[in-house]
Amino acid sequence: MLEKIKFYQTGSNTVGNRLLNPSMRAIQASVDRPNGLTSGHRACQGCGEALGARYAIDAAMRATGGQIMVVNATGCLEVFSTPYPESAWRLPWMHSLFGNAAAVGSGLAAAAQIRAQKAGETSVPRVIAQGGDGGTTDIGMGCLSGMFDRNDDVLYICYDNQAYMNTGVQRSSATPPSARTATTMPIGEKPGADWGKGKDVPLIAMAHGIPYVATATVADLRDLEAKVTKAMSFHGARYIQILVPCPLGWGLASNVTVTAARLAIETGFYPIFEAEYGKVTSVRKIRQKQPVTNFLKIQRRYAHLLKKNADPNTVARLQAMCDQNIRDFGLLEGTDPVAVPAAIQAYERAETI
Amino acid sequence: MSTEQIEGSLGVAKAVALCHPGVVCAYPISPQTHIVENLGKFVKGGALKNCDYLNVESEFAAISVSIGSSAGGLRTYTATASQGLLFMTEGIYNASGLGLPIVMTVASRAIGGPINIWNDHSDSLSQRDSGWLQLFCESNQDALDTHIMAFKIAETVGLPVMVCMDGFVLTHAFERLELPTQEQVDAFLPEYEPREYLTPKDPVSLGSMVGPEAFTEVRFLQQRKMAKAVHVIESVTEEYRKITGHHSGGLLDCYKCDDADIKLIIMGSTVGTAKDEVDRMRKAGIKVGIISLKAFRPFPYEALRKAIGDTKLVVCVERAFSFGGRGIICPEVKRAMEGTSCEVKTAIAGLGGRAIFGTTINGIVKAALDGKFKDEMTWFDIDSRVLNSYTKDGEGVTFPEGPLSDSQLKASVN
Amino acid sequence: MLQIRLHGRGGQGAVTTAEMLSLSAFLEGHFAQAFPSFGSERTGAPVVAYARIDDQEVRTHEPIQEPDVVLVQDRTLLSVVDVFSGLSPKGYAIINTAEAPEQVVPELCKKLPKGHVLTVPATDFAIKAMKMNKPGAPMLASLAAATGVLKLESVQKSFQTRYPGKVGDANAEAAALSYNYLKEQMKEGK
Amino acid sequence: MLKKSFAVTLDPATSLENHTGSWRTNRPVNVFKLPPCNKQCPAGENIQQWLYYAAEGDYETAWRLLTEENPLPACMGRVCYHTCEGKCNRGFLDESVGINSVERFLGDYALEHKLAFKRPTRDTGKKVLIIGAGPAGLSAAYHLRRFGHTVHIVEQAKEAGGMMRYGIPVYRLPRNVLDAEIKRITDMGVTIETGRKIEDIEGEKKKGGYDAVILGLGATISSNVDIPRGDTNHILNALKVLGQIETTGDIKVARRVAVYGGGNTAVDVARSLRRFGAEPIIVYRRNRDKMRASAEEMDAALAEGVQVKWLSTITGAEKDKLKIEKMALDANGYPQPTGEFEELPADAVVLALGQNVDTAAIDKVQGLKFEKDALVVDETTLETTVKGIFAAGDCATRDRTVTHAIGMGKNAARAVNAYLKGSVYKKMPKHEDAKFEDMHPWYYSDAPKTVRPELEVARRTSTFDEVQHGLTEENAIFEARRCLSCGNCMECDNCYGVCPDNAIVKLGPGKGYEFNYDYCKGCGVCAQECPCGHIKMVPEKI
Repeated sequence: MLEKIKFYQTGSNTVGNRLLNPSMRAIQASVDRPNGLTSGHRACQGCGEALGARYAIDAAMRATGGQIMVVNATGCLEVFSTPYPESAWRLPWMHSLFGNAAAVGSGLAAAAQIRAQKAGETSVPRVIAQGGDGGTTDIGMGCLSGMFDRNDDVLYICYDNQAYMNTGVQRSSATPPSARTATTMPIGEKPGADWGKGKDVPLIAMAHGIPYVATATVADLRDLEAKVTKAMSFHGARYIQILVPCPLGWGLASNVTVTAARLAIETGFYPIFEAEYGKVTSVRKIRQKQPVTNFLKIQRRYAHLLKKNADPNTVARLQAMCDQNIRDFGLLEGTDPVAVPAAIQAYERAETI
Repeated sequence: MSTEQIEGSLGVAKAVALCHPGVVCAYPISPQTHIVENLGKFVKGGALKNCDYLNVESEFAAISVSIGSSAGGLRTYTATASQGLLFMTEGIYNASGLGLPIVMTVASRAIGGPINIWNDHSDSLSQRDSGWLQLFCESNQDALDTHIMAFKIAETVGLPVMVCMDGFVLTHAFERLELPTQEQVDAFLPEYEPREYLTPKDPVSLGSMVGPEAFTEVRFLQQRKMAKAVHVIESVTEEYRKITGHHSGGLLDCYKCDDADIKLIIMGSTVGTAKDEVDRMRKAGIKVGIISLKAFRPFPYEALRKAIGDTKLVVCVERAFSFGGRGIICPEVKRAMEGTSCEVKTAIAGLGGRAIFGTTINGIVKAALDGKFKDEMTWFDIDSRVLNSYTKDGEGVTFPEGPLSDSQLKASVN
Repeated sequence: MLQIRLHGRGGQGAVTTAEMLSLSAFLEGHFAQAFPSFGSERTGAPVVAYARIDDQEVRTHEPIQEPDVVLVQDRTLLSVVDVFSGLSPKGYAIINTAEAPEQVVPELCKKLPKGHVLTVPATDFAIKAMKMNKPGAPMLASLAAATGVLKLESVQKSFQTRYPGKVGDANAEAAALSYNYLKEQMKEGK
Repeated sequence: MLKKSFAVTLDPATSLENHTGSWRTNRPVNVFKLPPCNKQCPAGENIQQWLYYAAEGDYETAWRLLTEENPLPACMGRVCYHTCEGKCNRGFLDESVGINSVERFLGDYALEHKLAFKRPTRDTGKKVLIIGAGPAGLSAAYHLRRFGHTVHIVEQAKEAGGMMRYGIPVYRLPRNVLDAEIKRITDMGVTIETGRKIEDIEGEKKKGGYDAVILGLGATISSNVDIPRGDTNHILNALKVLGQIETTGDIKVARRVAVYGGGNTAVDVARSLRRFGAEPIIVYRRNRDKMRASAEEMDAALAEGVQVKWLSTITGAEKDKLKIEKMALDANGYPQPTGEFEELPADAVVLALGQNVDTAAIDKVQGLKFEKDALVVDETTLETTVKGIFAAGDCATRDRTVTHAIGMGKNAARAVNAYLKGSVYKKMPKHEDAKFEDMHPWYYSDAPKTVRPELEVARRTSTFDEVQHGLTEENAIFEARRCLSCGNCMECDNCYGVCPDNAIVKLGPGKGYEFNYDYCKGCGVCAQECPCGHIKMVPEKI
């Protein structure tokens, strides 16, 4: 994926690294980066989604010479970027509904193709459909699956912040177990989101056999940019799911958005990998393995797990979930992913019934 | 101009193909399927060039793909009916809000439950307030021509158009149809020039969130487009008629209205059946006329008022109604006739595929002339035996043989 | 205006028969209309289709309650459906069977003018010509033979237009068999 | 042009009208922190800054920045005990940066490429006399010359260099290196007069018309201790031994030599004698932990076969053996006699117990205070108790290392410069410390394992044995790139990249970044993700 870089102080872990040759620096390091999502948007302080969206869109714009059009599902990103009379987007962008971004993307991609065909143009603008986890894994699932089924030339990006943040932090099918949301309060015998529930949309996407599926986070910019760039080298349906921590929904200090995402990687909580035509092709290895508690303790949505009287088994269960990811995806150096990684909480389902 | 004996659906498909849409996208639902099947065949077989046909997974996706392709600057067509239309609803409102000139056939059909695949107008009229133009067709020739006009109207006004044709009754009927030539259509309908569309050449953000500070104004401007549409429908119809010689489209169409003592207001395929009956009644000396209401949205208040003139009795034959309310067309007609002494009534008939016969029309007219329309709304062609089989045992309520008036209905619950 | 009602079973092509009927009439310069009784019936279930022929535009879209002609594509329907309901006293009935009308529908034979109830082994002709139980073309041909509202050539051409090639030709052949059969029967005054 | 619909369609990037900076309650600011290496360096080198350029391969700029503070990098790269490395924050991650080896590389690079110091653009006409051409004197001379003053050094020894020449063995500092670096100073116009000892400091000042004097006399007299002894056993002092090696290039003491003392000089002597075939054994009162000598030097000595007798004092010496009393450390770590004795076979003893200042000339100056073996000087200005006479190096401190001397020489020069302008030298206030806790070490890459052992070797060779080569360029740049840039920007673009509001402006190479407070919402992600701890969030004023 990335060229192995000789020791350069921070290697490719930082955005720029002046010691690297400019072509090896992140797109975000460039003074003339596209800034597809520009300043003045109304995202919360430290918004991971705003960051993830700019990273991804800029990378796609760079990969296509600016020939990108975006369809945005309803959600935070849409609301904070385009409240009348100001838009924060610098590229052709549209919003239709909550659950139809993938289908609108299909239509837009068809339009771009036919228009170019009619005009005799060889360059066809490419389409990105994007939304949050609610708009993707729940209400948008039908349209998403349909777009995958038809293998339409759309890159779908899910900015996964693991709950419905726009409406006030309610549970989605991407909400991890035990997490506090407004609809899974940390009360009662089983506080937080239920175990044995949830959807593993990257694996679902892979099961469609589409050309490219990847996960990424805002904590590894170079990896994210490489994946978006790679995605744009394919035609057909593609899916990238980017973990974008939400200070509001996760109960994070506004400054630790990126740190939280990094801990999600380093604990194995969020496996980062890519797959082509339904098969895992590469895995981003953990650099400095950490216990899941390091990830949990900076988030108020998990505060109930770390209180004095909390059930220690729950943290152990979360650790087991991470360990499962680490094993199945081969997240440690020197290990390989299994052929078919288990979907998130697959083992829990057997136990909760 | 070619004349063919073909199914209405095929006629519409050929008409749509003559308009050269860039994207056709639909999800199977009866009775709309034959239209898009034929279009799919045209695309696949190469007869319809520069067009993408997308098989989608739901009506929601169908309208969404259409929104995308229309926003992408292509002439876009889709079709649906009944539950499918309802499944689209969110996208229906969105498409009009975005001002996308999509043309969609609604092969009108009842809405379940109970599930019912047959024709009435409850699906299309449920979208009355969706911001789409709604044009009703009385025959397959009308439907064919209206689709061609619909693209021009939609693109001129900047709003989407629903072409409502009665499911099965029209879509599945084989009739003699005159198709305009490609040259005629090309002369009438130029290559689509989108008012605004998504392109990297001129990037805009389409579909912003508009708050209280401007939402009313957005709506006012949308309503203004509707007002403009009244004129556009008229002028486009005139132009189309001039080119083809067909007598289709328009805001409304009058049949033997000049000296009528009573006028029926009817939408859709019932108009043809009623025309035959009117001829028979006229022979019997009953002076009855028909106003075929073509445009339901925008509602042609002025044209209708003129068409009714000083007729004192008007009955709307309605194939849908508003639960807990009354007819849907009737109140609009009353608005048109406000300040006059014209009586406007509703006759409910033809729900869920119950056939409207000439005799049904005859019965309505006679009942009206006999002063039997005491209430605003009366249920015609209702089978009291079926009702009583349920209410008699359960509640001890029996209904006399139909028609049944609104007050009879109300009395039955006292 | 001539109103024709067709009875058949799902899969036997009753709707197509009605369509071809209208097409045949169209080819002869008439205005015609054909439409099915819209149901959700599946293969084997009784189905009804309608056709109208006129010399001016057919405007009505009501189902046909008082047909001038009833075509019964499957005689087994006789015991299940009131196929002759509303049939005009001067109307025609054509039934797909090898048996004589008096044996099949003796009551009807009494009601209608002589020679207005006809039977034709349409299925046999269809199977002979096409190896398929699609009795539409022979039925329409028998209508043509019996009433003269259509020409055999129009019936043949309608099928050949709709199904260019072998299938159309086979239908045309079955139509001819039926037409000639009935003409022969009528000559014999049976 | 598109016919845009009202409100539903918006023009691109119109959000720039919306100044979200008004949301901010905390603002990010750049802080410039004092890295621990810089803080530790007795010569006051801006280590981090020259490593920054060395990491880019811009060795000349790195060398020029280095020599802003220290004119003798090739020497220092060899003889400095680099306590900076002990404070290096990278030590918390893996191992500290090999600062000293890079310094040597830069020094050698400059020699190889014949880089010269810039001569002053103008002469002030002021004259300064420096007594002693050791590291303090040379450093002071260099800095004064840079200020444009006329500098004359008088050195009592035959050649300039002081302890660098007469105290440090040649295997640690080849004389051609020393000569070359001294010559570079004289090339600036500094004059050095050798082989003359000044007895009358004030007279010399007056006679020569000097506006100021800096005393860089050094500590040239070995400390002595009275050891009861028989006639035949050799008892020598360390400076004599090292001096003889320097002047004659040879020495013959004995086979079995006890070197008495625990400082760097003891180790130098032992290692030097080892090179002449002797079997030296260091005798020291305390243990290894308490030893003042550099650990690396000691390791090298042990590796070379030097032996050590810990917790021992020499109480008597006979022809071929020494009487040793065993010591024990008390609660405060001081050695206490135990009354237990043993014998140690030895043919000679070299005393390496420290050096004292030669006070002959000092005593003659009225009012020149001398206490505890050092001139009394103002802590900041290094001015002695006599106006216009300043002091630097071993004669004015108990912290007697070359590096320290160079730092003092620089300070004295600055103070003299101020004095010559009629003002008083004040030290610049220091930045706050760059602490490891304020940094984000995750971002720093691990050194690839393939290179690491090579580096280890390189690091050792740089400070040990001159027979071995110095750092290769590859290793030097590698080492420089290990610098974490504690507390100061290294232009990694992290802040620029991670800002969710694009509120950071990248100014271009070498220019750093600027906060765009019009849009900055004050989330603090930039501060959190700055690897160096260069950004701080401060509350907005209400």
